Amino acid sequence: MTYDIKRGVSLYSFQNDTFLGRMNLEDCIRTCAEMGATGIEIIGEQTFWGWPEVGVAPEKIAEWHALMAKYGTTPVCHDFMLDYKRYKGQPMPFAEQVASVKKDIEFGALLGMKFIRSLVSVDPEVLVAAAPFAEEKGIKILLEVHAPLHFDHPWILRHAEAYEKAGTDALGFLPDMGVFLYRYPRVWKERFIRNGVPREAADFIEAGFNDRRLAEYVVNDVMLKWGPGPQMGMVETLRHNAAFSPKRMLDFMPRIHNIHAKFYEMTEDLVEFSIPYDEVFAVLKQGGYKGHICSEYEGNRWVEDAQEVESVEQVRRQQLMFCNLLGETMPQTLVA
Amino acid sequence: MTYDIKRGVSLYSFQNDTFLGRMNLEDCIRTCAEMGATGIEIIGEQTFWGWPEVGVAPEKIAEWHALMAKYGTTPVCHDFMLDYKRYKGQPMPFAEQVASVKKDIEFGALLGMKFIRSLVSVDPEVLVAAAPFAEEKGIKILLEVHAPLHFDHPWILRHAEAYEKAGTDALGFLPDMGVFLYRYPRVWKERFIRNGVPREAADFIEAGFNDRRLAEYVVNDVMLKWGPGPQMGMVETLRHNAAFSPKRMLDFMPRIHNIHAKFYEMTEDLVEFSIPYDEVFAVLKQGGYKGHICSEYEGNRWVEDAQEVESVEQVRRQQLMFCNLLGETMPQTLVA
Amino acid sequence: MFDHRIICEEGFRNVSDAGEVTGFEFLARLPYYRGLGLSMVENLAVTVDGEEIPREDVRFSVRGRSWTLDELETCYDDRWNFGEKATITVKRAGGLPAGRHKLKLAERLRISYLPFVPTTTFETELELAA
Amino acid sequence: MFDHRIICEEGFRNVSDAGEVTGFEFLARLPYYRGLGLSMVENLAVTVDGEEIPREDVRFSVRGRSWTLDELETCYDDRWNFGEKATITVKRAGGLPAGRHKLKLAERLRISYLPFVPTTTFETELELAA
Ligand SMILES: [Mn+2]
Ligand SMILES: [Mn+2]
Repeated sequence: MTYDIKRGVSLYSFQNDTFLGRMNLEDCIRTCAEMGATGIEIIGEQTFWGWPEVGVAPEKIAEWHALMAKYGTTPVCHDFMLDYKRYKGQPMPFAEQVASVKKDIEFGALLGMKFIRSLVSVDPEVLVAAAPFAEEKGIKILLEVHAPLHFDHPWILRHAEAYEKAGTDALGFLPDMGVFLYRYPRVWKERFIRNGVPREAADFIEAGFNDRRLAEYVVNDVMLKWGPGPQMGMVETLRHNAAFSPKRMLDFMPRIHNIHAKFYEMTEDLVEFSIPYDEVFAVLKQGGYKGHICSEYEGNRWVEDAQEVESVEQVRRQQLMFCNLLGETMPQTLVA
Repeated sequence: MTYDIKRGVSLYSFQNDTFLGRMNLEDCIRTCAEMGATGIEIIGEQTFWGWPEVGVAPEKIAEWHALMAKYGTTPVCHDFMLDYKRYKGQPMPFAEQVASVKKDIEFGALLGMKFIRSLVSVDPEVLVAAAPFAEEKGIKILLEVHAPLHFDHPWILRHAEAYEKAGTDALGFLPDMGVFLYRYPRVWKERFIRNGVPREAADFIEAGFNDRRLAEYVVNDVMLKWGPGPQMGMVETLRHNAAFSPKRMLDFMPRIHNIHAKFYEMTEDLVEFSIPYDEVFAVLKQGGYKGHICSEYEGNRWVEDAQEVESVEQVRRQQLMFCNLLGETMPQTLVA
Repeated sequence: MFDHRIICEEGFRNVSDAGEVTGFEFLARLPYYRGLGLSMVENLAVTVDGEEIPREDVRFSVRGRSWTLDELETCYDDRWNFGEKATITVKRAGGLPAGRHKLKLAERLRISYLPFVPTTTFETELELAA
Repeated sequence: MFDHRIICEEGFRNVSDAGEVTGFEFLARLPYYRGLGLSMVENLAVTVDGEEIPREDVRFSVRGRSWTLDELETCYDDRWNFGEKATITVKRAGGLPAGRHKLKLAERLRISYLPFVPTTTFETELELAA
């Protein structure tokens, strides 16, 4: 099948630099443009102060569009949150949840986005109810398939069934590549060791994960061999991460429109230490994927206690890997 | 595709009656034969005292074969256990695990079985090492795919990869239908209520399961609304059971040779309250399944505190359902 | 499973040695759909009328063979079969007085495919046989 | 995440009202990759030099607006933005003496997609500004 995989970046990747005031919005967008990663994804409330409770000034929206024009970048996706626990002790009413999603649809449309990302915990009925408004605005709502869930998970199947039953193209999926974690991330292991996990325990947990053993067996073994302590926090990660199969995306491909290229560590050899992106790209090509794959660097929180976080370099390496996997020529600035 | 689905019963179904001395081996086999469920599966150490530590006398093996001949039944599968925790505080060495599996292969062959069932926690390397001996004996070792695992689970994929790499037909799968649990079993709910769970909590947990919500959300909600108590035991079941999709068996069909028709409650309308056997049979037919589907009644442990366990009637109802799904004529005794 | 059938109604009586009452015994079964090798029976904690019996005072017997609980842990040639009624004997000078007694048995079994080692507990009230 | 940047190095000082020292304040940020509506900030537990500050003595301020912690719970029209430095003010007659102090802040945030409500705790030692 024909495919058209475009390179993008979620500005989530630069959270460390923006939190510390080292990069502003223009810095982020320029950095992506220089890598030829022209698709831009944002977490709305990370990029724009005030969203959604206060709102965003028209000048800020104008600034966004001006930056898109200046750097030749394309708005791709606004990741929204739906704070259904806004009220202490009582669930947010259904109608209010739907209204909240509509508000994010409008915001996405205002920014020129094609998609808005829903978190996986949101009820399918809420998205189905918001779908007609999304169609009207030319926006698709994409459910992020995120660890510990995966494409074969009953909750995801329930969403898929609801989207089919609704008969709308306005609902789809956004797979986060973290669900295809085939090797325990080195930066996680080292962080846990710095947090006090004995190296033998860390080795044991890593081996258990890499062998794909059921989490509960490893949890029990660690408790027996080392008892309570920071190693329980490390082994707990096995309950929430696993090596699911990228080919499972095939059945869902017609409704997949954006991808989070989650990553923890790009090595100097241009491979992600834990996630098999060569296999991911093979599946995307096989399935005829047409859309962006957006870098989503998440190693930052794992190394920040021990070194300077090099988000831009890490994203650059992933983009280089993408160029290799796509047979694209690398922009000169990217190779440098 | 052509298919050939044969009806059988795992004698595990009659555990309550055999434990209480109400049915002996001949009673069990005759009961199955009368239902036209001629394939017989056993848990070796349930049916034969002494296995494996003491051994089984030749007279007992002879009795088994005599009963098969008398009732026209067929040995299908010996479910073995591999007690790799036989030694306190130390793991059983790899070579000893392999030797143990070989012992069960020999036992299965002695009984005329075509298959032996391995539990899902067993290492693929152990089964791969035992495979040549299994080939020699004309036995296939089948890994039971059992909740909380499912066909897309990394551990199952690891087994599948190991079997392909080994290039042997002696290794395969035995899916337990409990992985396709689409509705919270009524007999579980009523038992938990009898054990002290408030009905409102039980309703809430049932609804959470039926909505396919992620277990941790429901666990947290139950803790917040009702606090510690027997409801935590009920909600805990959501961590180990889910509604996975029967169609996932298709990719594995060439290595599926036996099926556990796990069930908790056959209603008078001849449906299993929780597991969609019509969908299961559709998938088996689509995939060209050739082998037995063996009743595995497990509602017994959920009702035994409140009523007489009616294992035979429950199995009879499931066999009637199988006849309907297969367009088979029901034996007169079955219809009675 | 089989919760109300683990401690058997029959077989609860005092035991004697050379005319001297040395303890009491009762019959018990596994709460499990299969048998288990004896090395994997980690504990059989007996409580009678609220009083916990020391581990070293408990004996387990099947088919004429008898072990202490410690000895069970290294017994690899025998098992407690599915449905089999084992004799649990408690060493206790004078045994128990005639009448009804509360009996509690906690079985701790090391089952290979479970990540943890479960303990299953049963309670009943029985009349001591004459 | 951002653990060693949650309690800011600058802005730790006493505060006065009409020439009277009424408390102290410091700057803090969210340990999170996005902002959060104020109604979802369930607690900001302050401990100074090992002494826990009563909840009612804590004030939260951003961009000139100020709330008690109880008032935060029903504030639906403002938020603590990503990276935004909020002013945490503690009412305390006389404030703190000059010199270094241990500061601890435990942020309890109700985040919709998490099944539970996490508390994240930060500690640092700071010099009180003159
Ligand atoms: Mn993501
Ligand atoms: Mn089974």
